[in-house]
Amino acid sequence: MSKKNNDEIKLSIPNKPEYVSVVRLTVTSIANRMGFDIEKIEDIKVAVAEACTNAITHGKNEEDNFLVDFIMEEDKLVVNVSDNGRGCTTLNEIKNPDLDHLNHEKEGGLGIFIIRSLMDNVQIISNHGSGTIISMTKYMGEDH
Amino acid sequence: MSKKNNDEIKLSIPNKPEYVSVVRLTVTSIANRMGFDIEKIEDIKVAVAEACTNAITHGKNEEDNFLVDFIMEEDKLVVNVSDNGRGCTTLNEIKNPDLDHLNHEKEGGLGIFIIRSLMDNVQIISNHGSGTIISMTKYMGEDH
Amino acid sequence: MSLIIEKYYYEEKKQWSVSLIGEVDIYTAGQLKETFIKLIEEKKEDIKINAEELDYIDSTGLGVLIGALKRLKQENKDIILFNVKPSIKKLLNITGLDKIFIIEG
Amino acid sequence: MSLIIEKYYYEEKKQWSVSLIGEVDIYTAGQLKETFIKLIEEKKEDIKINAEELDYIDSTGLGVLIGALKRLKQENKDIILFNVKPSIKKLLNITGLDKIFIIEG
Ligand SMILES: Nc1ncnc2c1ncn2[C@@H]1O[C@H](COP(=O)(O)OP(=O)(O)O)[C@@H](O)[C@H]1O
Ligand SMILES: Nc1ncnc2c1ncn2[C@@H]1O[C@H](COP(=O)(O)OP(=O)(O)O)[C@@H](O)[C@H]1O
Repeated sequence: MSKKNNDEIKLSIPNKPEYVSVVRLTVTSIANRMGFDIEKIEDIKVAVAEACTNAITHGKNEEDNFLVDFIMEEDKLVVNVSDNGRGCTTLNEIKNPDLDHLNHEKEGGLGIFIIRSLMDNVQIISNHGSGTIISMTKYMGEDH
Repeated sequence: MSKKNNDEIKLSIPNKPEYVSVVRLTVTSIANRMGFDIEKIEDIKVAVAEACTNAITHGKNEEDNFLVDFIMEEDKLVVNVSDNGRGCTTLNEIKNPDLDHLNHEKEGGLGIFIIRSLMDNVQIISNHGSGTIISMTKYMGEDH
Repeated sequence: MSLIIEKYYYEEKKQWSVSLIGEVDIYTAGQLKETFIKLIEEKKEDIKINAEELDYIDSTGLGVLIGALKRLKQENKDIILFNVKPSIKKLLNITGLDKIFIIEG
Repeated sequence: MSLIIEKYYYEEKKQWSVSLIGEVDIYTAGQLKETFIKLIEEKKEDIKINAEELDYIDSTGLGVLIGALKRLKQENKDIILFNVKPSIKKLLNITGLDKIFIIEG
């Protein structure tokens, strides 16, 4: 049992739009403290904010909180954003945004795509009615 | 049961010195979002950081986390910093720092005094062996 | 921390000039949407956005821009962005939105 | 986000010049303490601190300054702080430390 645990920061935030900026500052500060470079800090900030926006948009109600969990490892940061919202079984099927058909498009559907583009590894666990967890990993090194 | 709940942000942070700066940025962002003026934001930041420093210094061990709880009310912010450390029964008796006796003084004993000076209301619940909660309130208005 | 929107109509150029200062996210996107709806109701002309002091825009904000462009495209008008910060340029690139908006400078 | 310490000894003035850039807190206070111990071992003279770019100092950092002053006072030397930001000045005032350090400017 001599394995060193990873440092973990947990943040519980109301399901309200005005608090996403608080998460953005917190995640920026954590990634900065870990020593990520400016471009990666920005990537992480943008991706985590998109996941929070989804948690708020599709979360249960305003009286609820959602969770942001930061796991700080030697060579990477893992961020898990989880909500108790309605869930969505097709979340893993989201591909590229379909911008050629601008007129047919509703405004939206970019969030998950942005998260997948900016992070090195993204896993989504979502079931109808039981909420969603978006787990995102960013590596410190160059080869990712 | 129609009473509106207050928004609450909860932050769980490792007992390590490098993370106090993360709390400072988070609390700054929350106080700013609530609309506190710059001087009060600074007061809150300094006071909360002192409470975190104490939680880390007197906290149980590095593998543990301590908690910072922000309760956002209409006219005030309440911040509770709690640790599972050794506790201290004389915490409520701390008065002014004794700077006249510089040579007799150890370097320290300023933290609680600073918290009491900068916040409008401070309550400390601490028992030997069962950890400490420092609860601090700052009002938005002028008359405090 | 929030969003400030400055707008001005250039009669000679027949163009809206809009400066976005701060952050467009789920909290402030509604404010941007309302501004665009009013602009376009008033005059359906090109909208040129100075993004020099735009620190951040999320998918919600990009959605508002796409929505506005849709209305403008009915009259063959455009949205032009200039002085875009690198981090926002990256976002426009990866989403392919740099191909539907005109990006200058 | 962290602390940078620049030091220089003025032979003519017989004074240490120290610039503190960033933040002194529980994480960086050890670094400041070591610097002061070395300075004082080398030459027990006044330490003049340029606080223009000192954004933040907590009780741990103030404790380090008090500790250094104690050693200096044995030889009747002082710590002088100048260009102190308002938020830090407030902290020095409420703790009464403005009476044991020399605050300039
Ligand atoms: N946290 C979530 N809970 C439930 N459904 C979600 C969640 N996040 C995303 N979704 C679903 O996935 C779709 C695509 O999400 P996204 O790419 O972020 O675009 P947008 O949210 O703008 O529609 C959403 O419309 C929604 O149906
Ligand atoms: N969270 C805490 N748990 C246990 N004891 C504490 C805690 N915070 C403060 N104390 C006690 O109160 C004393 C005074 O605290 P403080 O004014 O912050 O000065 P310092 O921590 O620098 O000694 C400490 O020395 C310690 O004995």
